[in-house]
Amino acid sequence: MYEDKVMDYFNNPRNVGDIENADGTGRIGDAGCGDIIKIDIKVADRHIVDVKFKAFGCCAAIATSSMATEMAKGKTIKEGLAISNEAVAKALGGLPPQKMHCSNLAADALHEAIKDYQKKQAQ
Amino acid sequence: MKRIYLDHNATTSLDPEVLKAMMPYLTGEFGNASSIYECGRMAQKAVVEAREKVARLIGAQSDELFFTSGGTEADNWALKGAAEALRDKGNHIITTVIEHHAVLHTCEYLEEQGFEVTYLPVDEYGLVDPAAVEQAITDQTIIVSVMYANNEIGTIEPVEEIGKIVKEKGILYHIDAVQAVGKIPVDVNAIGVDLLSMSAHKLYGPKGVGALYIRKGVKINNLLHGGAQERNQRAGTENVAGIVGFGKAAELSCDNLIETAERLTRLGDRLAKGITEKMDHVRFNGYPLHRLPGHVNVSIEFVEGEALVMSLDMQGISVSSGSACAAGSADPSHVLLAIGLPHEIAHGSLRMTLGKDSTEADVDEVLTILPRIVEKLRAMSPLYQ
Amino acid sequence: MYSEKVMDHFSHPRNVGQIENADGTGQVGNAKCGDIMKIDLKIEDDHIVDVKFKTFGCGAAVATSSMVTEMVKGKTIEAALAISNKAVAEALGGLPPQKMHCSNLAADALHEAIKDYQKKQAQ
Amino acid sequence: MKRIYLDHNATTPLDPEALKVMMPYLTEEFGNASSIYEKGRVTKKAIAEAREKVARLIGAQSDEVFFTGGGTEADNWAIKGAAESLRDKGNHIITTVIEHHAVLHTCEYLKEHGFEVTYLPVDEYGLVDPEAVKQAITDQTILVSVMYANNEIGTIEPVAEIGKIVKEKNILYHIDAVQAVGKIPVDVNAIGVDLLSMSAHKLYGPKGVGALYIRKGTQIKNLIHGGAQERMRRAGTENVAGIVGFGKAAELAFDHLSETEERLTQLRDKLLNGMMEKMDHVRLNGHPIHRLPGNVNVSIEFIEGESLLISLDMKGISASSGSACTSGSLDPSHVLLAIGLPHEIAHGSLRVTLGKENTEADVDYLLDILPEIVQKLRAMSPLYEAYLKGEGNRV
Repeated sequence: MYEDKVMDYFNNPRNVGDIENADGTGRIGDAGCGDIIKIDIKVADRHIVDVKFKAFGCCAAIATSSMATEMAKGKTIKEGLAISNEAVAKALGGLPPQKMHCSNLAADALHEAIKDYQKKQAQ
Repeated sequence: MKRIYLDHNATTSLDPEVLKAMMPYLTGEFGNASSIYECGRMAQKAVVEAREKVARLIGAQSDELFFTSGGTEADNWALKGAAEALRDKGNHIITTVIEHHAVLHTCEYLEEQGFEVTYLPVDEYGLVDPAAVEQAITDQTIIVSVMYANNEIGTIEPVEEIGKIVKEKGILYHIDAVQAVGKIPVDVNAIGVDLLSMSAHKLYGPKGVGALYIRKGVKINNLLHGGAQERNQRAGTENVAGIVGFGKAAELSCDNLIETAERLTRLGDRLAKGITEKMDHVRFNGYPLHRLPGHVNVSIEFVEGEALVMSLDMQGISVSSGSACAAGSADPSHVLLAIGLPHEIAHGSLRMTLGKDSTEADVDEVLTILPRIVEKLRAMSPLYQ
Repeated sequence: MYSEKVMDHFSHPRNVGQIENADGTGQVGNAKCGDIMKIDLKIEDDHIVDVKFKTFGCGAAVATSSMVTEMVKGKTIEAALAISNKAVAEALGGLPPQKMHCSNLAADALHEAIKDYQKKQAQ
Repeated sequence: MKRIYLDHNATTPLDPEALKVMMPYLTEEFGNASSIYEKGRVTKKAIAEAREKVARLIGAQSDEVFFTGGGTEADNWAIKGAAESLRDKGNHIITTVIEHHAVLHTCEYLKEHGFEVTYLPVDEYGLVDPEAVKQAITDQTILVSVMYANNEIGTIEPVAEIGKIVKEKNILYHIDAVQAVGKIPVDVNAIGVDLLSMSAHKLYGPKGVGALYIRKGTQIKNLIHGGAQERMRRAGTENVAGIVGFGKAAELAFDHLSETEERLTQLRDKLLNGMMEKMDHVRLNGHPIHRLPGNVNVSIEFIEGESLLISLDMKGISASSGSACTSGSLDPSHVLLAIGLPHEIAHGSLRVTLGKENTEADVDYLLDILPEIVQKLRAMSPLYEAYLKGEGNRV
């Protein structure tokens, strides 16, 4: 059902955890299938220097969150926003069709975190 | 890696003795049971013997037993056949919210055909209230269909009490006994049931064969039309090897039913006790006093079911979950929602169903592995903070 | 499907044939399932001294005709008339239920043959 | 005593290679194909592979093949499902008088539920006239169901021609191909069929499993409701071992189709000619050319089918007959009556259907013992006696 890469990111997820007083936090929940993903980011001179995630969800939800954080780490804000759901799925070697919707929240959560950071900057 | 199979409600392994009984009909004895020459008569004889064994398992007579391609077909035939045959008497059907989809989706189909269906609620243990059945009955009621035991939470329903009520009102009584037959004593006459569905692959028999018990004198329309097989009530060439396997499985279950039930009840209690001791924020689903032997359904907070199932799978343990993803649907199990679990708790449910080959070592292995996995998943869970 | 006795009477039928200018002939046909039976009788001082049969029909039809001729040979007219379909089937160790109706013509054919004889006597 | 099986239209022996691939799924690989853990994924994959093999045998795509509990269920599903989903467009169904009971009794069931059914006649060979199909079509017609080849007399129907006619009027087209698939080339796209029924135990696969081909885009109501199996169109735990056996049987049939077809056609013609030479008052039923390889159906006058079968059975030969007694009903085969045979001639029919394991020696053996048996039964037959005396007329 799942590609080996997905199982790897599910089994040993990268960047699990929270960041004390993170610069931005994104939290996305899918009422339908019940997955919930939270991403915290630390930003220094426009670069995402640290990113952590927490996920309540199926393997795909956990694997995509883990992959999204790995893809975002060290990138600029602009590059972070450019990371799409498809890119995350592709980086994992693809996802079963029925998993695309409920597990592609990771990129959305990342974008939420970045928007949260930008809003705080604007104040 | 030693595999531990704890999902016997999904399906069971084919008992080697059952396979042995089937082999002749997968090799030399391939005759069509309707043919009159020798190998046809051999096949016919084998079907007759198997019919007797399956009938004995539920206290029925041989000619009240009709073979089908499985439990789902038996449920479809019972409900559609009865509804059609009794249409002029009324159009109301009573069932419950926690029935298997084979019953629920068939009832929804019948609603599209102009029937009214009442889906009775269940209490927090998944028990149907016989009084509720009585209140729901109207002069239009033609069928009451209540499952013998629930496949997800293992609760055994008060089928005998319901039987008395339904009998008094002269209404046709169907029971989906797919999860009960072979695991606990089932006696169609003690319950006073008219139609009862069974499935071979739940009691160590082959997939692709089941049966519908139809009490003598009860008339329902056919689901499958065509040849004269099964006394003109279920057309189609008989699946001889499958039927023979079902017969042998029924015989084996009949012989060791009580002691297996007792052993599995003890094993199940051991598993449940171990889980309570080793993990917090857990809650057991289903009726503790009257449940299927070796059936444990537990909701583990802050973690999602599919992730649990996959993690256990990687450690060689096969279980199932009521979570949406596991069920391949958008919603978690309708049964867990029906007994009042909130969505995310329902998502975090785990069903472990032991079988006749399960051992204490299996249970202990699970009790060492499961807590570690839950801990790891909770560490990742935003809900756990 | 069939008992040993039926198979025996089917594979070695007794009294097959016809009798030239028989004293009584009975032919019974069942349009429904297509079996046809003919029995010829030779009668001397109220006894059936010879009996032959011809049958177009299934295994049971052949066996019952053969059995009835065996049961009646040497008997008086009266005794022959008393032979019922059930008696023939019992003598054969029973018949499958679906075979009772279309194959019990033998006794009827016998009774027809006797009536034919009695009619000829009356002229 | 050596047994010779000559009734392959009734059922066929399970091919040992099919049994071999089934064995793992009758032993350790018992997982439910809907389960998400590894044991379930293994069986799910096996089903996908089998589906591909069955699809290839009829030139279909994998996702157009839906597994069922057998050919009869496939026929019921196709016809009832189509009728129900097209009810608002019309209520007229066209089929033929020689269809298998799975189609005929299903149509009778629909007649009780407000549908009109036209049963097209057949000619003396059992052939349906495409023109007759055309004439029978009305604006109420929603379904045409014609069998690919007849199970009793072996006649192969002009399904492609009929397909063109039905397509022009864009009416749904179903074919009961239970007797054709695996024996002669079947290509759903060449025929332009929308629904096609198959049964594994007719092509050396296991009993208890079949399939319905549903052309992409064709919508028919489900027959069996419940779980989400077979992409929500046929509920019920998959019969994994049966499906895998069906897949292997389909693969073997696909690989050896033409050579088996040719060999059985030769054997068939040798048997038929031998019968005509060695016995008189014998007539062939069904079309001499457009007929299934290996199918011989003859009427042998003055004798009754069941007694013929029992005699053959005692000599080790399994065959079948259209006589009432064998079909378990009072009437002789509706197919033989439909091609115009009088009752008693129909009663005296013999169907011999050769299979891939039959040899020339089997045919010779039958040709050896059959005349003797016929002679013995004719000696006991009042009809033959009447014929010899010139009394009875031969009708």
